[in-house]
Amino acid sequence: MSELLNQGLLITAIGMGLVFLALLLLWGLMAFMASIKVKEKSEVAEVPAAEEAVAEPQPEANGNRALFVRAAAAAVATAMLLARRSPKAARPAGSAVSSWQTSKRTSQMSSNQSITYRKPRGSAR
Amino acid sequence: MSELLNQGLLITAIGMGLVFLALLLLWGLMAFMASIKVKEKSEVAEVPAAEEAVAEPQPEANGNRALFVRAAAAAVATAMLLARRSPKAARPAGSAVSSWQTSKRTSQMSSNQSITYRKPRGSAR
Amino acid sequence: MSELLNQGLLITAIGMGLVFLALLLLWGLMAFMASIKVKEKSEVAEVPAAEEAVAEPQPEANGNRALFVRAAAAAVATAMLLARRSPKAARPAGSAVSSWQTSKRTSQMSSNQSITYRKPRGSAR
Amino acid sequence: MDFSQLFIEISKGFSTFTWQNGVMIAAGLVLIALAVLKEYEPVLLLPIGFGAILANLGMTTEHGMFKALYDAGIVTELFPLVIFIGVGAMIDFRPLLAMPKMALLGAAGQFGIYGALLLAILLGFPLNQAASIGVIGAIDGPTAIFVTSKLAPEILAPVTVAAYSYMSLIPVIQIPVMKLLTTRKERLIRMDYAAKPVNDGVVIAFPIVVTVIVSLLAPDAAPLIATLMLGNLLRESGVVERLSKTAQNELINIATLFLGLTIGATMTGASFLTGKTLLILGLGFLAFVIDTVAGLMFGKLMSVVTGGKINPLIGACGISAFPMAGRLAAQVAKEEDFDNFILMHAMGANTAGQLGSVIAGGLLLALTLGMV
Amino acid sequence: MDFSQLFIEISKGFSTFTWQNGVMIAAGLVLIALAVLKEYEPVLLLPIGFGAILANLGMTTEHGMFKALYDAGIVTELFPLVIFIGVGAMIDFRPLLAMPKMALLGAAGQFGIYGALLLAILLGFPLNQAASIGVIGAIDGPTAIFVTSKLAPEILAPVTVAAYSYMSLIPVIQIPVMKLLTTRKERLIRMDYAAKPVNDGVVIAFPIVVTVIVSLLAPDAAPLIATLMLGNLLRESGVVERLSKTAQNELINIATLFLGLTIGATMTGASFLTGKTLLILGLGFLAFVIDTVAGLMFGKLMSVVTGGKINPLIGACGISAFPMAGRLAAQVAKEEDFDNFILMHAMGANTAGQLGSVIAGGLLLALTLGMV
Amino acid sequence: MDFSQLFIEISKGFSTFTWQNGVMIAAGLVLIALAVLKEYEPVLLLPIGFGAILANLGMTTEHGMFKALYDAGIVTELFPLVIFIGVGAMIDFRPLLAMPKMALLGAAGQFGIYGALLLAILLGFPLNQAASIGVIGAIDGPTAIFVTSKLAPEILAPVTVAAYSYMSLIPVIQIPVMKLLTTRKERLIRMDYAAKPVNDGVVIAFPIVVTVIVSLLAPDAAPLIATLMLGNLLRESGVVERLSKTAQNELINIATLFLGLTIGATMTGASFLTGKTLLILGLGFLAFVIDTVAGLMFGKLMSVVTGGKINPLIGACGISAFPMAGRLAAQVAKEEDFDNFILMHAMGANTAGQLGSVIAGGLLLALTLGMV
Ligand code: NA
Ligand code: NA
Ligand code: NA
Repeated sequence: MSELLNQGLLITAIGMGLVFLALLLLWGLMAFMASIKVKEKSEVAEVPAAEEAVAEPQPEANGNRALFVRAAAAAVATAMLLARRSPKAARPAGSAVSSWQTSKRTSQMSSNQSITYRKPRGSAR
Repeated sequence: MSELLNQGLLITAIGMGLVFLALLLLWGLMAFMASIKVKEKSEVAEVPAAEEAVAEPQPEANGNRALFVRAAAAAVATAMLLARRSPKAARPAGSAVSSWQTSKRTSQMSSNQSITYRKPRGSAR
Repeated sequence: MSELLNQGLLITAIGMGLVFLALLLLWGLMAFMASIKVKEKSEVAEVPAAEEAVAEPQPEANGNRALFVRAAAAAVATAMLLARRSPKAARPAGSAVSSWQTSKRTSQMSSNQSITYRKPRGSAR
Repeated sequence: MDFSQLFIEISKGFSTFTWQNGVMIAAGLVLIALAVLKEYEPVLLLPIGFGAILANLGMTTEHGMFKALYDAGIVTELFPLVIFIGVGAMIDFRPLLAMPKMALLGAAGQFGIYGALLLAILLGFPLNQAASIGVIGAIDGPTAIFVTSKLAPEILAPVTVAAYSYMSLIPVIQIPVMKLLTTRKERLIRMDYAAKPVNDGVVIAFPIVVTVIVSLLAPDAAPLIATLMLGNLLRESGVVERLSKTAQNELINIATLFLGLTIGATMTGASFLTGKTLLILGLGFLAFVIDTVAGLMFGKLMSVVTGGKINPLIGACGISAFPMAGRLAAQVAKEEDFDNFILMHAMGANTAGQLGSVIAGGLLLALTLGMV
Repeated sequence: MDFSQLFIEISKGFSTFTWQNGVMIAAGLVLIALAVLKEYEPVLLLPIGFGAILANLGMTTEHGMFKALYDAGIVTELFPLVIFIGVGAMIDFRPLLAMPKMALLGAAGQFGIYGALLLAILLGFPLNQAASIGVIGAIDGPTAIFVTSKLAPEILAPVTVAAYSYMSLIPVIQIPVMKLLTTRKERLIRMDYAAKPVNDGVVIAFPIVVTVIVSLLAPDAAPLIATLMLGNLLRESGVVERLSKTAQNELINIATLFLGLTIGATMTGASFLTGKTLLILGLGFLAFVIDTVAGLMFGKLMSVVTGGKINPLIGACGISAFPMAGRLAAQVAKEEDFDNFILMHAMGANTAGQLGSVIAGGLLLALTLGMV
Repeated sequence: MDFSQLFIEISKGFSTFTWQNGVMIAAGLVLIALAVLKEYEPVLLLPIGFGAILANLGMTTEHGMFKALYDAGIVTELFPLVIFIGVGAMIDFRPLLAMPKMALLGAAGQFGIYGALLLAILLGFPLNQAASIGVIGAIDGPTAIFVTSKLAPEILAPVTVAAYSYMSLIPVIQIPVMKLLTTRKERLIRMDYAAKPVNDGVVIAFPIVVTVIVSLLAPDAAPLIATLMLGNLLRESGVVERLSKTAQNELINIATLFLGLTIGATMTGASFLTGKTLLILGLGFLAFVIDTVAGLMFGKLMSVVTGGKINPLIGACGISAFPMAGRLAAQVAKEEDFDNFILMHAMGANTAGQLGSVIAGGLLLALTLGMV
């Protein structure tokens, strides 16, 4: 028993020591990696454009035809946006954790869906 | 042969007897279970709301802007409904058997798609 | 070595000979099969109808209600078309090779997406 | 260098080809034609037909890809059971729960099993094979495969082919029998559907309770009923939508494709083209007919007992063949009277037939194992 | 004809049923109820519960379908590892990369492993079993299964059940401990989130670098960290969207369903209902508590060291249990002050906990193998 | 307690690491970089590269997860064959059926196989290995894996890596050769596309007929051609949409991911870093070049014979490498003359090349087995 307990204590000491060591190493590594400068990319331009198309409708539409065209455009843009979003809607719960940059603003909105004693359906693990 | 036939008749007697017994048991069980009272739930409220949005457009729209807003709303609502329905559309044939409560009304509608010598494509088994 | 080389040359001669023979056979077979007359089918009627619904809107719409109805119709038709297309959008790259009949017209359009040193994401093999 | 050896190697495709292979390839083409032109159960007939062609071009279950699939999915029973998970996730037991007396029809539709078994014994088949031939009368693919692979794997190919082929021909087989055995007056009987909503909790509890009861009554049916009910639980629980969808789509598709191919690949000319196979196909056909006749007769009996409140046509749905048999009975009733809507009752009887088939298959397995 | 033989065969479902089977079926029903009614980790608890019911109706892992699944997925380690590919494809390491110091919390949350190990030794468990009990404190299903199936497969069932059950009860376990060990003032601490965008190249390189480093440091953890990071690489590389989606959906769903069923099927009454199992469940609970306490204490330490810039609540996320623990800490902070948004920091600590758990599990495996 | 034993166990990650492992990890990184940065065949290069890294961190195909995958998917041939089902479901043979003479180009593109084989013999490789090296010239992953795993599994890793790496580098390899061997005048040749619609029945019958003919001519190619044509039949039959979709998505994705990882995991430093591997990589490169040259030359021949009605560029598509080679030739023609649209002809030749590669691979296998 005491032999076994000694072994246990040894494993504990070495095990926890190495875990802290490994994560310290990861800290250093990540600090180094994160210090690498971010290159700006401009790939995000397309979707906002489509959203503008939805938001666009101004009241001062002069004439029926113009009005109609706008309505159709808005409808199509909306449908396309939805079509584009639908695959993401199928994405599982765990992956929703990505748009961090919105931080505080999200805070207000997400407060509706309380999560304390409940997690979203079907999250797998 | 006659020994074998006797065995076969015995299997038949016992086999059919037990099958009837088992399904009688299930009958009793289901009768008991089905007698349990149904609790009403109000989860179904959301979709009809969206459908209302589609059905809403009234002719007495006063003014272009209001008209436009309605058109856009209807379009978006429709698109959302479709988006919501599309996963169900992907659902296989066998599972379409659930909205029983519509009974007679469905009868008229489903009569178009004759099924006698043909079953829907891709039903698996 | 020279024994092995002889074997290699023999394999080469027989192998290439049989490959050409097999593909000549396939040529003949395909030429025969392709000569079978095409029966006309009229299954393709539905989609163009929906597309017409989209293209329909004429400027001389008389009255707000008619206008609205048209806008809604167009929106719904568009959304339905998109919904119908969305599964095809999910189809992998390799299968895009089918609408050959559009030939030259496609040529102009597809020229934007240069493919020389790059293939579409996620094509599997 | 050995030219003759080389020539043998190159020409082995032709030299090992027999007329039996040719016949079986033709049979495979017929199955594919039924699948493509008639759309009879294409997801199964097409892979079976293609597998049969391949088996007779040398790709048997004795080596290579099909041996791997046979060992992985048939020997382990995984293919039929995984298919059952998917089927269970597609079944709605609410119509049956709303009309529990339909359960009896699910028992009546199993007489064909024993009719075929007895006939097979009379024709000289040993008991294990006779029982396997009988299970064609369960009119349920996974049940037939499961039972036959345990009792008489040597006739797995003809039994499975009979089961799936006749299942795909259900309309051709059942409609004449229906019209022959029922009067127009009987077919016109309307049935009330007391739109009694079923408690959601009951719908969730049902698959669990059925699993426990059936597994105790017929332990040999446990894997079949367990997988069927597991699928149904995934569906009805409402909390594991992603598992339910996977069971209804990817899992069942993959298992169906590979099952069909592998079953087809067991149909080599040498083993399949025997008088025995013809007898099995014939007995299987009789099993289907007996099932339908017994179901209809029981339907007529219930009609009489209830004072004409039951349309005997729904008796024909008790044979299983879910969901085709249910739709078919409703269609025949509608042809007689456009406003006669008995689909719900028919599906209730049909799901009962599904349960009855699994139970009967398990009991048959137990009884036969207890005899031999 | 031997009637008694026949009777034995037919009634074997009842004759072999023991009270232990009854108790385990009840336990299975409890797991299913937790899954359906409380929605605690339903994708796992429901299959485990159903598997437990089946095991006690005769469908054990010793024959048939569950033996096939056990051999194919547990013995080969494929089920937990495939699940890890999917989990990896769902993890976003950006919050951790933006706040690297959170990594330390992922180490602090592993004390429960060794606490439980030492207690298990004191209670008389041999070293290999004690280590397997300790790994419940990794609070990560695949890690627990991987380590236990190598060290002490004989207690795989209780260890896995403890790991997943307590993981599903995380809110019930952690919230009281959080409120007990932190002051209201501490819970009100706000944290700045320097919205430092992380280079895309770094995000892609991260999983590869972590794989190499961790595999060198703890080679026994290599399969776990490799699959987790493979999934993450599929996700972040951006060029294999179809593989990433398959990993997050079909692959993980199939593996999860079969893993749950198979683990459940190991829970036979005879093997599960022992005093040992109760001890394991109790020690597992303690492991969870010790993890949380240690994490919170380390969070308080970091709070002091940084002069109050760290909210100690995020210490509780270092235990792993991704992503529930992270959401929970954020929720508790928000309950105290509606405007206190610490979710990003919590998820950073939570992903660090995930890494820490895998590393700790691998080291535990190596150390135990080096001892025995 | 044995500290030294413990230290050995903990530090084994470093102590067993060799410089060869380092080199191979670097090679794996290069493959991943090609996949991520250049998007060269990322669905294969990324898993292969990651597998190579893992193999050199201890996760070889000799134990654990990768042994399980190797046994389940490579030894049984299931991975390449399942991939072929998916590829077949993505192929449209209509362009080829509309222009049957393109079939010949699919034969001409196979000369590289025999060129590489003869060179390998001259360099001292035994016949089975020389044939396996030759099959790199089939320029088709599943064919290369299938043939090599039967003839010379000991060089499966370099052969597969060569096949997939060069396939991903097709543009880099082919464009210079195309420009070198064709004149601008030749590249400007326009081809009429007689928009002859192909009968749907023919399109459905085609895969079946090809399966039968090729299986008789080259029985060793049967599994390859059968799975490719099965996928095509699923696609064209129109009645099994759900099977076709599953083949094109989940099935091929899962098989591709696991195939790539497993092939990568065979690339251990000790076995891969040999002079032989360098020779194999070099011979494989030559095979690609010879294929392209032979294809172009045959294209020029056809151009002359038809009186300038054939653009020789499409000869380069006969090498297989479906569908990249087809797109590439069309692109080169378009670069010369923006209005020159030869994509349909190129894809016709490319699908013929796919057929030719499978047939040539099967014949090579048969001939080599007949010799040794
Ligand atoms: Na039946
Ligand atoms: Na942990
Ligand atoms: Na080739």
